[in-house]
Amino acid sequence: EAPEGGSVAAVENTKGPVRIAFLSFQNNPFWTPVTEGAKAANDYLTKFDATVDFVDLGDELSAEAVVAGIEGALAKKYDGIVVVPIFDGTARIINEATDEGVPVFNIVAEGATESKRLAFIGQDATSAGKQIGEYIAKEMDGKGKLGVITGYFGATQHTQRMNGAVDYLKANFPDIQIVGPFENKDKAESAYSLVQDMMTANPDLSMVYVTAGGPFGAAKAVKDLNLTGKVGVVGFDHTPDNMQYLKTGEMVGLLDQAPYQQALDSSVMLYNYIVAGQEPPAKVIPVTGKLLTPDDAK
Amino acid sequence: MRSDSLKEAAVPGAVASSSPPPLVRVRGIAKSFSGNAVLHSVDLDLRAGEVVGLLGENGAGKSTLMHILSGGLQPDAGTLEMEGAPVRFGSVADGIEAGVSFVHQELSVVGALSVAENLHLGRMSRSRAGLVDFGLMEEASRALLERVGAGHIEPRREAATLRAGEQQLVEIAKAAARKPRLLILDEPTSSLTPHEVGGFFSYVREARAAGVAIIFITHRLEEAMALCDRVVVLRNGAIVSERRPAETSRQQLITDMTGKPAIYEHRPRTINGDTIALSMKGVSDGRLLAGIDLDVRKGEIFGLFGLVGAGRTELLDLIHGVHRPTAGTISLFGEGLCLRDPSEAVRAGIALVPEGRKTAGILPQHSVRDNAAISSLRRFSRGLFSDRGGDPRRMASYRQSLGIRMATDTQAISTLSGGNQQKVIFARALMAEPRLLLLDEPTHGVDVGAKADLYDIVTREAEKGLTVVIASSEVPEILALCDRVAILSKGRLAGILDRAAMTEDTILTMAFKEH
Amino acid sequence: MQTGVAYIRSLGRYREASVLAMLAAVALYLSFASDYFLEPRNLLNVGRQASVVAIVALGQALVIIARGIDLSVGSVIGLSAVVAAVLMRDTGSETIGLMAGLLTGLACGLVNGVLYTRFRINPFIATLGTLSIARGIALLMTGGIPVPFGGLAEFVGAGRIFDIPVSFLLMIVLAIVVHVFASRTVMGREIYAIGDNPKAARLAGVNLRAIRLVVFGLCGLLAGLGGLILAGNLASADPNLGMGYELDVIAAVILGGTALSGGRGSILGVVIGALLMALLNNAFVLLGISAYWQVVTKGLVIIFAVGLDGLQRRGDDD
Amino acid sequence: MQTGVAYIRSLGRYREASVLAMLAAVALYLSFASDYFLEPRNLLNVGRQASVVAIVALGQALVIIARGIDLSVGSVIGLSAVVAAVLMRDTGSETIGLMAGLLTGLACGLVNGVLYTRFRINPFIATLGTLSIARGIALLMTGGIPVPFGGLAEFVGAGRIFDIPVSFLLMIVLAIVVHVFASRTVMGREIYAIGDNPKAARLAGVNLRAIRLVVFGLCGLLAGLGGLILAGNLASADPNLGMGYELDVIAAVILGGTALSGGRGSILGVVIGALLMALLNNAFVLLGISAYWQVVTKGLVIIFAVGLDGLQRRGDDD
Ligand SMILES: Nc1ncnc2c1ncn2[C@@H]1O[C@H](COP(=O)(O)OP(=O)(O)OP(=O)(O)O)[C@@H](O)[C@H]1O
Ligand SMILES: Nc1ncnc2c1ncn2[C@@H]1O[C@H](COP(=O)(O)OP(=O)(O)OP(=O)(O)O)[C@@H](O)[C@H]1O
Ligand SMILES: [Mg+2]
Ligand SMILES: [Mg+2]
Repeated sequence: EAPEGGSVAAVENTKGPVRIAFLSFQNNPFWTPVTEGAKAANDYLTKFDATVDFVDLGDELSAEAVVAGIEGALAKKYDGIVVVPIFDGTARIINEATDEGVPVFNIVAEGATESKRLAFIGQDATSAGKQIGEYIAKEMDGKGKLGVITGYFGATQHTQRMNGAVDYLKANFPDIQIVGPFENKDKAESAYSLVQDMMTANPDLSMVYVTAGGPFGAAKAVKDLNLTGKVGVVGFDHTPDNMQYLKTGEMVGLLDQAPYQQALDSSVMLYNYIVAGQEPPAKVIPVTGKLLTPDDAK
Repeated sequence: MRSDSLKEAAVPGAVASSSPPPLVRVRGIAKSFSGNAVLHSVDLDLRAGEVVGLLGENGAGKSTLMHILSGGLQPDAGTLEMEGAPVRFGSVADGIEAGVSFVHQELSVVGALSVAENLHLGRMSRSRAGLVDFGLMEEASRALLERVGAGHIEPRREAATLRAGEQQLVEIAKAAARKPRLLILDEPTSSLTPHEVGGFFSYVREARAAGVAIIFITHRLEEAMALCDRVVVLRNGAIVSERRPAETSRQQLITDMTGKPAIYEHRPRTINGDTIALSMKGVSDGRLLAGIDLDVRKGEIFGLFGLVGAGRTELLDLIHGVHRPTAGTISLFGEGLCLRDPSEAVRAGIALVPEGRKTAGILPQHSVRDNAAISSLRRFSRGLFSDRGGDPRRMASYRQSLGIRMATDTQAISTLSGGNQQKVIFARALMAEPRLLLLDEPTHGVDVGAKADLYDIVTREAEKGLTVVIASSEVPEILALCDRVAILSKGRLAGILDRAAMTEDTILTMAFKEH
Repeated sequence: MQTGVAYIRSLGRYREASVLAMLAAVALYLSFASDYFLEPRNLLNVGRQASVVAIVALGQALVIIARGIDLSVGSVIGLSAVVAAVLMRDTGSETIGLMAGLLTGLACGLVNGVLYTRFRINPFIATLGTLSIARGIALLMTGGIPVPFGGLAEFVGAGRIFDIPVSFLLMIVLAIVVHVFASRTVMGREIYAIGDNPKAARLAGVNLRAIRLVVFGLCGLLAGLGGLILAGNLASADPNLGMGYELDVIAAVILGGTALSGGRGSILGVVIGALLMALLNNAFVLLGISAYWQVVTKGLVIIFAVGLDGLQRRGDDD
Repeated sequence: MQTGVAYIRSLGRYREASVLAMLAAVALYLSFASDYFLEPRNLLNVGRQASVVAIVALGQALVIIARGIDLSVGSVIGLSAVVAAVLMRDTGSETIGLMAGLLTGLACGLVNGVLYTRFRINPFIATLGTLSIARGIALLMTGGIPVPFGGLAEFVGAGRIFDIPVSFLLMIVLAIVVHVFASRTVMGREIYAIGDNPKAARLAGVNLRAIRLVVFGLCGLLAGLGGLILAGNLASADPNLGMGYELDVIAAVILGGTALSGGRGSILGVVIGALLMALLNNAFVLLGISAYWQVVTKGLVIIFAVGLDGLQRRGDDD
């Protein structure tokens, strides 16, 4: 039977001890459920003579850190690797590991380049953007001004989330006017200032979309400008800061990526592959995020 | 000349048992740096109300001894007493506390602060609000500057904008402000004008009258003779003589210092041919210099004299490519020079010994050897590679011929005595084997013995065909060296004198002439 | 007429003049290009946006004038905010929380000072070390999860008095205080002295160690205050707060005409530098400059702001 | 025996000695704490991971020795990679792509040099400006989307010769070349001279402008090469590649004993500094240290590495 919060059950271990490296970052609350999912996988799989070692790649997200982490895991001779590759540029090392007989399971996000990873479980950033775009269009009644704040210009995931929404809106709702995008470098304080300035230049702005870090900064600005109810913020991840403004109404939509489930399921599927050669159900296992609205928060 | 060393004929009163103990008694002070003994067992007594001149060659250990007296360095052996009681200065602050004020050989004003702030650094006055009382400080500064004969310096001026001589006066005033009991002056006059020296002398006399003990270090023997009650000569880290100025002579002091009598007179020489080495026609810099016309012959030693700010440095800078003339032409051996940078000057065969050793001369973190080599790296290179292997050999030969005193040529140049640093800069210029050598106040801080050496070298090189232009503020130096001298006054050429017409009088008269 | 020109010329002597000119030029351009720019409310927003960088830059300026550098300010911002928020949450007392936040900043600064003066570690490396350590402690204290932060801090960070942002008022008051400190107190003058010529200052009896310690301590304290304002503004103390701030802060200081080699610099210039950077971000939004051109423009403005100064000041330095 | 001790003492005179000691200590600890550390494969991984930082740091060291600083290296890494990848894609020629990448690096460096020497803009500000501009251009060229990058660059970035990573070999070769350049050539020695006392060096006939230009140009060129290696390793040229690298690179240089005030520094030290930082990251992965403790540990190691040196070298500076 599958562990709580997961959807896949482990098969019997006939191979002897199995060691899985779980490579992930830790720099903001997004990672907390990922870490917890990995821990839960470890607890669950211990009964099957398998361990899941959580390896921290540090607090600075970069492709190089991922490469160094996988190199380290290979040096330590793990039987399989779960990794958060996030960026373009990790395909080569993933292929190398696979060729050495160490299967790699990607979660959360992966680069655009095709790799020989066992499977990918996660959210497709472009469709997540589109999902938010649909919600925005509904909330805005198909017209008005939308401010866009993105994390880092040029960060693939941020760009895909942004374009997923913006392209959808441009194609289907020509009456929605886009303001921006502006870069907040994942900083809440920068989102705050950007919203202030956007409201100055566009008093008729009705919604703000923050693609990456710090949406709650935008929500706080809306609150401080006494625009609660007039301007709504949409963004990603059900972290406590963000959730708080969902309750008070500045935040009108929050999409999540089911990180806990991703971490847990990927570990178990990888284990099943290692001990029994059981392939995951698909090469790409999509996670449809849950879009929370103020109604859910009540 | 009588043999009247005070060591032999005791100073009247010095040993009289009834007299109080001297203000400072130095006994058996020794100091070495990494095994290299600089001072051996120095004994010295300093009485209140007495000016003691301290003479010695470069590197004799004068500054080192003064650092020990003021707490900046700790002796390896020996004792200090003040008024009969033993003292130990663990730091400069202890020395200041005990009433020792030290004007350092190297200028150390803080350029970013005003003159008034410099004078009060470390002890600024506060108003009742706890803020600096600039009014009070400026007033006090005016009085202090007045005392050292520098009343013309505005206390509010930023110290970085002062000339070297003015900075030196500010430092003297700063020492005076601390109401010292022992005042140490390490080559305070090296960049003062004769007029400023006068003001400084009257301050020293006034301080002496007020009962301050004063040590005065200088390489200008006339100054020592004129100002001091007693002259002490330090040689190779030991005191070799104590004399009263009235009872001795320059020659005697020079012999004490160097162990040999040095000659300070013109070295006769023949100039071969009439080739014009350097020619300037109507040169102006758009700031100060205007319409300079000069011809210097090959092998000639050509002097540039003028009062402070007359434009000598600026003229040499123009020749060296530091700045570009705004009008006129400069040519070297008939070829027009259009230099954009000193590097081009060096390539064209011009070398400069600049004014201001610390700011413009030395590379402080580099070794002596590397300091000397820097101008001639390209000359001795093999392709892109520099001839590091040959550096020690070249250095050794200049060390020998210039008499540079140091432990090894790999020590940092900043650990050398001031005069020896200057000789290294000289070695640098000569090593580049220039056709034209520019010297800007080349013997600042150089002892008489070494001066004579440098004069010999310059003369020798000129004899071999090197053309030399030397800017100097010391008339004796001009007289000792130059075949001709151009006198500058406020950026213009006041006249050119040849050997026959050169006397102290004619030179100074021209320099003071207004136009 | 003559004197007017001469006066403007004489202004050119001050290094901050060229940045001020740039600030004026951008502001002038904006006042034509955007209807909203000159609205008091927008101007006040710009002031608020500049305030944290400016406040932290005040301390940084003192450090740089004294010939040091403090790379840890960004992390100290984060750590101070976290300590304040955690203590406020756990003790329930705002006073204890805020005091603890400020003291944390001060303590970090003093640690930097001690590493420099006692252990003789180059300040660049010492503060690079504390940058990492402070960030790590903030992360450890919170497990990486932001702590809610409200009350007085929120008022300071986001509140307004007669429509004027409190943090902007605070910045002005602090700028005046630090200006007076730097230019009129004994210690202030000694800071310039040790930055310009440490050896001469020491020989004159200035206590180098004590002053360096004070300067780093002050910088830490102001960074701590910056952290409280920033977290107060967001009503949330994130352990990652202030990450990367050091570069903005140092840039504001240097833009304002302070020499990285010590001894020179004005507090007024620092404020102008911070304002210029905030104004640029404001301009991007008001003018709706397209994404990537924002990045390019920022670089160009920075270079021009200082380039003006360099061009007129020929042959000064070496 | 005596001479052995004396020899070790004499080693202490070199500033890089204490970082080397730290490197040895960490390595020794790791060889006990982890079974995998001493495996050749792991050691070579460490070498590869250090290589880009080390290569870029070689150029940065020259800049810092000449009393400059180059903050733009991170962005230049990104821009060079992007230019190379775009040109390779559009022309289909590897050679053109790679050459263009290197030339881009060189050009960025020369721009920095010209801003400094001709426009007299403080290098800190000038390179802060180009940091922004170069990143903006990289974003504009790619529309923010990474460009695939393969072929020879991938071999250089990720390939191995007899199991030894090519980029590590390249680093060793370049370190030797730069070491010889710095210590044995005319220009190398002149770089030290202008860093020590620019005015004196100039009067002694060193062409300040030319050398500064060369030094910045070299630094840009090496950053460009670093960009090619990094993008090659990842087989993808991201416009954000190298973001934030400047701090790592400068830290490696300073850790290796180069003085930020110029005139002093060794190339060997730079390599040791870069290796120490890569070793730390390797240690974190091998030992499975938690992210937050990684951050703390990193700071502590940096401080200790330099603190050892500071403690024994009392009273040197002012
Ligand atoms: N810190 C040091 N390390 C090594 N040697 C030193 C140091 N300080 C001074 N010396 C050496 O001590 C000797 C005496 O130097 P000092 O500066 O006392 O000479 P001086 O008599 O003042 O000469 P000058 O007239 O040139 O100023 C010199 O040979 C110098 O190289
Ligand atoms: N680079 C410069 N910029 C502005 N003024 C200068 C510059 N160089 C020199 N001056 C000024 O030009 C005048 C002439 O200076 P210069 O140094 O040539 O005189 P000098 O005859 O060598 O006298 P001394 O060296 O004894 O001061 C001085 O008033 C000086 O302040
Ligand atoms: Mg001396
Ligand atoms: Mg002169």
